[in-house]
Amino acid sequence: MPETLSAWERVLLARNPARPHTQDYVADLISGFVELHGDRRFGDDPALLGGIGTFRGRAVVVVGHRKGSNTQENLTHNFGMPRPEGYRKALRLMQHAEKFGMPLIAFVDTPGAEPGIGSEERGQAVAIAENLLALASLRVPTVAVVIGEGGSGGALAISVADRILMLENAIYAVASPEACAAILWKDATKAPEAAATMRVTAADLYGFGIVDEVIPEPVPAHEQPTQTIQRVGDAIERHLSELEAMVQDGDAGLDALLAARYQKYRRIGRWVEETDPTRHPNGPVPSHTAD
Amino acid sequence: MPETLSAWERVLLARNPARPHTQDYVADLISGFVELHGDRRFGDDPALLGGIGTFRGRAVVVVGHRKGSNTQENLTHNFGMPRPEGYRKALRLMQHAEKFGMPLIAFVDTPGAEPGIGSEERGQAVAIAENLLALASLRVPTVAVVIGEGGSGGALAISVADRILMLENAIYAVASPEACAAILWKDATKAPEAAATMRVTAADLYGFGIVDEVIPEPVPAHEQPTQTIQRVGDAIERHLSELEAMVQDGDAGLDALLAARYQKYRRIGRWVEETDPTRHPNGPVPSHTAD
Amino acid sequence: MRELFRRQPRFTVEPQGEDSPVVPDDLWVKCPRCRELTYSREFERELRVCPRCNHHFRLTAAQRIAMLTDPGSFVEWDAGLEAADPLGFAAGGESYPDKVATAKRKSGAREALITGSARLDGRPFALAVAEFGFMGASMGSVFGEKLVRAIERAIEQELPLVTVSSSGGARMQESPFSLMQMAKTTAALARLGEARLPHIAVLVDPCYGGVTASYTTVADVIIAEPGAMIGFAGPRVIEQITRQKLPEGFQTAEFLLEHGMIDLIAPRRTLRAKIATLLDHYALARRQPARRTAGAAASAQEAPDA
Amino acid sequence: MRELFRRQPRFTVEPQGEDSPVVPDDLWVKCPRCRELTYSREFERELRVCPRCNHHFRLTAAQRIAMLTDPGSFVEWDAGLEAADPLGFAAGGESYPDKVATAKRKSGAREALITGSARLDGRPFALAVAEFGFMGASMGSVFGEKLVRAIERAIEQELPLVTVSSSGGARMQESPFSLMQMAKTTAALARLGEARLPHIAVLVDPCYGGVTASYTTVADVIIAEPGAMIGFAGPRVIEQITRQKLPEGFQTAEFLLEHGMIDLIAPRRTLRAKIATLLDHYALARRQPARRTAGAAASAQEAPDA
Ligand SMILES: [Zn+2]
Ligand SMILES: [Zn+2]
Repeated sequence: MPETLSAWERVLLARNPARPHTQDYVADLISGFVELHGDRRFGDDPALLGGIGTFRGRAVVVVGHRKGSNTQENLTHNFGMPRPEGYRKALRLMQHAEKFGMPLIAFVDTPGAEPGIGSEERGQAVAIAENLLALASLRVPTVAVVIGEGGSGGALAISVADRILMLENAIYAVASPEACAAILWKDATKAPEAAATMRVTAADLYGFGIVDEVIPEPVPAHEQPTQTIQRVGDAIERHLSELEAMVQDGDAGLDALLAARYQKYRRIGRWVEETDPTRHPNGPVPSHTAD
Repeated sequence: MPETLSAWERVLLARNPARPHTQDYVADLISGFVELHGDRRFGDDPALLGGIGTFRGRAVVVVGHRKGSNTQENLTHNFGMPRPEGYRKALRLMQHAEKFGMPLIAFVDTPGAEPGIGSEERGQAVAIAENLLALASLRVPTVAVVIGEGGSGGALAISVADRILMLENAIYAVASPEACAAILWKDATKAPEAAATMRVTAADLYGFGIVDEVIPEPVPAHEQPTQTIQRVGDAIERHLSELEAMVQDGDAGLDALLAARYQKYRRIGRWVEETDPTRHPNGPVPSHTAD
Repeated sequence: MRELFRRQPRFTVEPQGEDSPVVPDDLWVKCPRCRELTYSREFERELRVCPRCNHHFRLTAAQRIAMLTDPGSFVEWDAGLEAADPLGFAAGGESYPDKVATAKRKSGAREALITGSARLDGRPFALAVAEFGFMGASMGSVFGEKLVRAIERAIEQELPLVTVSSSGGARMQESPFSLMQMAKTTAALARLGEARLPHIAVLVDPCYGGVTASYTTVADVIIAEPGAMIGFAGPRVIEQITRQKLPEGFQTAEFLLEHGMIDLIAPRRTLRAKIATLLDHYALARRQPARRTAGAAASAQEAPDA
Repeated sequence: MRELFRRQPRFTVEPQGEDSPVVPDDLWVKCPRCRELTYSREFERELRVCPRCNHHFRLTAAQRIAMLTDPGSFVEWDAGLEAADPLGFAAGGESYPDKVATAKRKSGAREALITGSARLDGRPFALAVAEFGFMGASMGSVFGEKLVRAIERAIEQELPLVTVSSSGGARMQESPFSLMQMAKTTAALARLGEARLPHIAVLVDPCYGGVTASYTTVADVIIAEPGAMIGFAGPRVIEQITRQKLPEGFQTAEFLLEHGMIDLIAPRRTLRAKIATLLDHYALARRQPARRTAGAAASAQEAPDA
């Protein structure tokens, strides 16, 4: 894949409807998959797929955003934009993973959490926040893979994990380039510029230390879906094996896993710090990250 | 209070709208009460009151069914019949109690969980069941007081506790006498007979070992509300003090508390058991309880 | 597996009650929903599901056990428990013991729940099956005690638990004892959960009241049969009280799935295989490194009374 | 307490932005909602709440701190943190550092969150207050880092945490870093919870986006000011996308209370007393016997990195 693809070209690839989606990864990588439905409170969200199955010799829980491959499917699955009940189904399955010691695999592919009247009424914000809280201390190895669009809090709500992997042409950002352009340039057609400015690509995110591995796409995923899926499977397996080795000794290992997960997020951020503001109120100061 | 009151007369006393309700107990017994609202998922149920405050020197969480004292209030509070969001608010507050080590005090006064289309759609059954599960292992002392009507699963969902107390004229039953009469006699006007047959009074429940203490009403509660409330407060304090003594040493004490709570419910039931069915297939066998 | 359904003589009891298939000459079964006739051998081969309209006929506990276990593998637990009469209950000239005697005669069962250990294509598990033909599988003391003993044995023997539930509601004749079985059974499941053993609940038509509002709906996986009616309050009660027309399909398994209350709907002919797959996943997980080795849950297990 | 509001010179900054009261001659304040004029001394005495229509004017972080702390008790933490420019962001001819410089000048604050320890009628606590006047209190790296440090100090010093939040959304200029602050701050709160220290969140107008969908809504108690607009997606976005008319009162504090999302609404003049009462309850609970002394939560606290 040429290095020269622009951020915007990658945005378009990430959104290509022919790109393999969560259900394709599940079909190829998870054996004996049993889809589990519902949040036990309000509904079953077709934009969020979840269930249990076997991944290369281990029982796992899988959650993922569910996009369609055509308009009809996308209408059924709300374009992969979960409502609160989707996040609550995911939460239930995360707790299931923890209870039974099943690693959690999350496939991230969403434009974002649904903005809507019903979603606000039923607490979209708190549904996302509760997942962030649960994922921070889930006592089981967790791996998230951004396979397409990683859109804002709606992506983050299932992707706080020990390892975050990204396909080369996937994107991850705090807002869509269109929304960013509309806010900053007052012009949504400036989305390509916004995409570049926001640094949304896998290479960017890896460079920032937010993503742990970029999974190459020698050709775009939708042109070689089977090989892409296997390559993603190999990467998940490698990371899961490392994490499983950490927790061999049970609780002490899990404590260490959680401590490492905390430090991973603890470190993220860039700022400038005056070490002693009384002495150098306006002096130049070095740029910092916590690590 | 004359021993000669019939079960039905007690049913009528338990339902007397002038009888002190949860909010009256909270007003008189809990200082600095802060009502906490909402289930964080769907709504705030006015049929279930909850919050935190201080009860005689200790911080506690209080939950209780909220009935009105007149028709207007009863319409507002749905006659004390919670919807799923009410039970989910209670669950949230139970978890709050456990997190902060605050004993849980529950006031029970409901005809039952609301039977309705919306309640079924939002999972009345699972909402109740989740509370039963949570209360079984809540790591904090719990005391429930049946102050009026203890109606079915809707009452049980907040009253699984280390100690269950009942006012002398309160009732507790698996169904209302009217419903029982309609099912068994095909005649709801036979409710008085059903009340007697179902053994719904505090004395009955105490005799069965289900209730731990009957709090006397020398005169019916609604004629001496202040004194009744103080008498209930005294009983709660006595039981809480005993339970607090059990958990003085922290986790080991809490384990013992939970073990005792389990045994308390484990024992409830009456059956006949053939010790060896192959030898005595039809022979007479003694009646058993587990204790 | 389909053949099993006829092979275990101890557990081949004809279905009873309002849903019994009408069998004109012992050779044809008439479906109460689509009115089509099915040859009785085909009907049995289809596990008593109408091949025309997919109507799932009710089964007896014995038929359920035959359907979900390897032949000869089911070992019943606590068969000797029978109802007492703690309230001295009588209504309409009939005492509770009379009612129980009638239920025993009609259903061929001794109580409304049958429990035991069994194997499913070799996989060991604990099984509890409600018998709707016995007083509408109302949850009295015996139901609760048998279920709790089964859960405690499952914990002791590290077995996964499968329950098949159906219930018309409470056992009025044991009023407060019946109510408390909701708490008792759910408390036992809390311990099963602490032991990290799975509970797979199968809800079959009809499933109402205390059973729905207690042990069944806190299961790790909830499976329903197609078309099964499942709810807290019965539809007639709701209609009477709310004076509203109930929505189309209200309280069906399909309605519950849409409202997020169950994990999946399994047509009867897929149920056994679905449970087998789930048991495999949980068995595999039990050997995985991420299994907590200790902690608060485990320490509660070791409490003085355990 | 009302007097405090004017007493701390360091934290008396005039309100900025679109909600600024119009003060015709420095003596009268005109309410943008009811259009009534209020004498400015009365306006300050009422903590900037319109005495006619109860409209709660926006406050600066400094005014919030003055309102919720004992005079002179606030000790700021990490005042020296300022935004970096990790993306080299520029849009419309203005760089991110330019934008930050403008925000600093306009708001008088150095970033969108001010943290520190303080006392409330003698009760020690940790406090974090968002400054809406600084780039709409968008949550960038500095916001996240200051909040996490405050939470870690609260754990270390066993202090309860009070946050006062307001936000217009994400800090676009730090795109992925901004997003990750949601995870970072919430993870720190998981540890505060394991230490069983309370977090009381006060949501004030307006509170949207990542701040609402992370640390604020997992608080132990969520309090909102009357009329505050609170939500995940902004109302204009929802209206544009759904092409539906928004319901009356949509996303107001009152709407959230009705929908079960917040614990209570506290008019500004009651807020301080309400927080004091809550802090007393949690402080009392901390000394009670039922407090777990050990367990999974506590052991996680003692992990190698802690
Ligand atoms: Zn048919
Ligand atoms: Zn005004």
